[in-house]
Amino acid sequence: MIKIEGLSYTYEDGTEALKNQSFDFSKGDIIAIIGANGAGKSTLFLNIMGIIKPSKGKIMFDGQGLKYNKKALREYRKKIGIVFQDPDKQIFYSNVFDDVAFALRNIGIEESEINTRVNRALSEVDALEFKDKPVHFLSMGQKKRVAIAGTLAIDQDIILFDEPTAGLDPVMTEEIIKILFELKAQGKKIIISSHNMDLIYRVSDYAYILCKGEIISEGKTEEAFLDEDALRRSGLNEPWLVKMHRNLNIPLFKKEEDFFEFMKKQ
Amino acid sequence: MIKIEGLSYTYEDGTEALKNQSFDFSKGDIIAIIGANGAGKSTLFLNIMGIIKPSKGKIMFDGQGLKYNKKALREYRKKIGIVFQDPDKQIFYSNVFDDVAFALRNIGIEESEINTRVNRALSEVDALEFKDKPVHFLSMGQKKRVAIAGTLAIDQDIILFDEPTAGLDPVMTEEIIKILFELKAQGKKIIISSHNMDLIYRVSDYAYILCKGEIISEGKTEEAFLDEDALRRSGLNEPWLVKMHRNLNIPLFKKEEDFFEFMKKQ
Amino acid sequence: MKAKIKLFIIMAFVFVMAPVTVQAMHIMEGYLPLGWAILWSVACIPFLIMGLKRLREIYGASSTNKMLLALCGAFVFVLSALKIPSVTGSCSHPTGVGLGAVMFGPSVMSILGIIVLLFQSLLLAHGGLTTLGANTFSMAIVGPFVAYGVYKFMKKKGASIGVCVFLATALGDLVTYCVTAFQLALAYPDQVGGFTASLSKFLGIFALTQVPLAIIEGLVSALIFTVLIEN
Amino acid sequence: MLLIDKYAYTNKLRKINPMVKFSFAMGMLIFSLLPIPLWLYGGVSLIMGYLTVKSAGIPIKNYSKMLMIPFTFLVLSVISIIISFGESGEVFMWATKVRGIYIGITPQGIEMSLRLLLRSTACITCMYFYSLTTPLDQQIQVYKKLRIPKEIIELMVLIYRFIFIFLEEAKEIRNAQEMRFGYNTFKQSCHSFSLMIKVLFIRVMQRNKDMQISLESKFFNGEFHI
Repeated sequence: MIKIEGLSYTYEDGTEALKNQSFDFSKGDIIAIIGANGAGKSTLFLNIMGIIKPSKGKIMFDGQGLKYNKKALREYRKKIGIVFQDPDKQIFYSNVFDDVAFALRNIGIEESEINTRVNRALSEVDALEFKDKPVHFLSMGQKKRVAIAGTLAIDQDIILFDEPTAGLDPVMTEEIIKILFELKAQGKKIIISSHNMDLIYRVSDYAYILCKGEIISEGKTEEAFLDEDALRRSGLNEPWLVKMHRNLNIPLFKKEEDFFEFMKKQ
Repeated sequence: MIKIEGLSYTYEDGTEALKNQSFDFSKGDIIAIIGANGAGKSTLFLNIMGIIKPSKGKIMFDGQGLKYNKKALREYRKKIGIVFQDPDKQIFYSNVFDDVAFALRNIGIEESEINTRVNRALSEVDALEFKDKPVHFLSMGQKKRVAIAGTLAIDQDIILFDEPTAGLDPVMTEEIIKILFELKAQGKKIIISSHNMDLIYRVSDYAYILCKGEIISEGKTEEAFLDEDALRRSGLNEPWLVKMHRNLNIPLFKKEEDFFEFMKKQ
Repeated sequence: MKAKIKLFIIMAFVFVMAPVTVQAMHIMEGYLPLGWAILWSVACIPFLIMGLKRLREIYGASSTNKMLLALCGAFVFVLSALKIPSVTGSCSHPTGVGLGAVMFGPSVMSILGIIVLLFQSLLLAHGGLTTLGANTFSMAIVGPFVAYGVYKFMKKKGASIGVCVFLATALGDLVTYCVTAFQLALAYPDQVGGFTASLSKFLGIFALTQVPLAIIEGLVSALIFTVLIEN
Repeated sequence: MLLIDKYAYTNKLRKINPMVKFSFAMGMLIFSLLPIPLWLYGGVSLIMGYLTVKSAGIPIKNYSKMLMIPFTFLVLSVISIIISFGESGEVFMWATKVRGIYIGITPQGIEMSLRLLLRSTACITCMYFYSLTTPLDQQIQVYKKLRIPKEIIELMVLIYRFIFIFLEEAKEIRNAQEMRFGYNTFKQSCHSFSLMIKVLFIRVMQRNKDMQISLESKFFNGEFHI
């Protein structure tokens, strides 16, 4: 399991992106990292992935501090993966299959095994129907799914999602949510960042609210989102279910359906 | 005023992006064009701007069909402008002032007048504080504001906004909404596309719902969003205020505040 | 389809004419005495004038080419700022100075090259202001010309595209190194053995450090090319 | 992203007239290229270093790191200058004979190397003073005054704007590849590097298409005003 202890990160030019912050990712299955642009979310993700090295503090994985030699990082990244925001920057081939197989071929997995794994990953993101189309004919939402498949094929235990629904229309957003819940059901841990508060509120079970490099609130998602002050300070807004709770004096619901059921009974 | 009559547009590869559709933009002050990715929104915007020429149909401006010679287009575009989604694709100078002044210099306005106009545009989008920073130091939200200022400086009557809040965090989204309402108050007409249904519902007063190149529903925003079937077919979702109305049997409100006021009285 | 072919052609020439360099190939600031600094700058002038003339013709044809040319220039700069893989673990940087030559005619590349080299010295501290002339001459004029010539020649001989690209880029590199060594030897003849001894020393050092890199560069370029053809 | 650029916009001397900074730096640069006594090189380096660190406020740690950048070249070329070849052994302070040729070190070679080392250091401090205190915006004003052809300045302004976009994109593409084990072996590294350049180039072309549209909506008439 992954934990972060006293992480500070200062960029070369002196910008302090994270200031002595600790995270414990065993606290939930889908963990949200939220905050305005520039709050330190991306820096945190890059640190977790070992792409940049903390100025101070440690990334702890299964009780051990992350080592930054090539081999150790490689083994580490077999267990923890990331899906970046822009699919166009993480799809390298014009052929869907080759792209999803990229990581597997790099770590020397056999072609027959690759075939199985790629097809499984593609079916998990519901991408089998367009797997023979060249990538530049795919829509944004389809590309996003290919990019996710490219990570899923590695079969890591923990997956980071950076703004997985940015630029997607409502239907595609729903599809991504479905994928997230399926991954959770498979026992994978997910760490997610997003500006869409309704989405974050719905999918995550634990949340960290970042503001200018510091965690200003954390807790079970329902609790974290009740911290009105933290949300305001960090430039976020309330999910509408939280608004209902706060303004109408009704219980806080996590799911839309529960809310409507409750209201109809009244 | 601007109207579109029987617009069809077919791309070189045979894709029919718009199929004989008519729009009347005199029907509202802030007009929403919504639909899933690939519904034809961008194609419509490019047609309105005269950047591509309809395969069939006409763009009518002040009762006259748009002419596609250079001079006519130039005059036309002094009255109608566009802010594209990605600010990095419409900012050409690393100096904020020069970039906002770009269009003005192109139409040969005098330097003293340019100075006034640029400063006014920058103050309208609240960008004066960072006008001395180079563009590559700016955050996404700041770049977005520079891009908007670059269009506002031209002082057109009609402005198209393509996904103005994509990739922005909640605070920046609020700032953009403020700008939209201010423009409306100045008497400008706004045509806007977005995937954020709550946003569209809040700001627009008339809406066209597009699906695969056809308008499948249109009307005053409140009415258009009641067309459940159209929303579903076009891959959109309901704003939460509409959900309340539909599920809880209460009146439909346009503004959050009115809704809460009503509910508190109950 | 037409667009794709165009893209392909552009790419082809980008890498064929992209001589490659390590940071060490830029002559550093202050290394050349005043006389030589001036001489090499003057030597560039005719090429720059030719380039400028050609640039004006291109802009005359269509002003939208300005944007494309600038984007290509930035692309070239970014290539030069990237570290390419190398066996020794040391880093080397490719310099795609020749970009745009075929799109716009080979002479334009001297203009694009000198801008990229100026930015390299001011933003990356690769090279220098007083050595800008010498560096432009070797990297933005001689290197690309040789690579271009080799490519055309090999193509005529019917060599496979991979071989053409490999030879063109690798040789373009080597000639650039040779010119740099020549420039250095002229400025600093050996205390005992004179110009020839000095030239052999500089060539010797470049042979040790740069020949393997030239070969790697050639291979990478050829690879990029094949990747493109597959598309 | 580019540290030198960052300091150029944030240093304490940025408000000073760029022409003054340019003339001063160029003057010192040319002075350093003249055959002056060795100690003067030290003087120039100290003055420029002092101005850069104390007056402009560039952190000394990063400044020293930057000074190291050109040193690969310096070391390589000093080695080649300090070692001489000759057929007679008399001029050498120290020499070894290989197949009838003397390879060794001469006093002149040492003096020459020392001069080069000091001169280059002096010149580099001059160049850094200019590039660390003068943002590109201001540099453009200088180049305009120097009557550099308009076409070239236009290209500079545009290229400068795009550099940062592509640097960021290249970094992101590379990170994504790294996360999928693209740089394990030398062969894979070469392959991934080629792929990255391909992806980047496709994005360059797409950007060109999109920006042309944007230019059209801004009345572009063939000229970028500078």
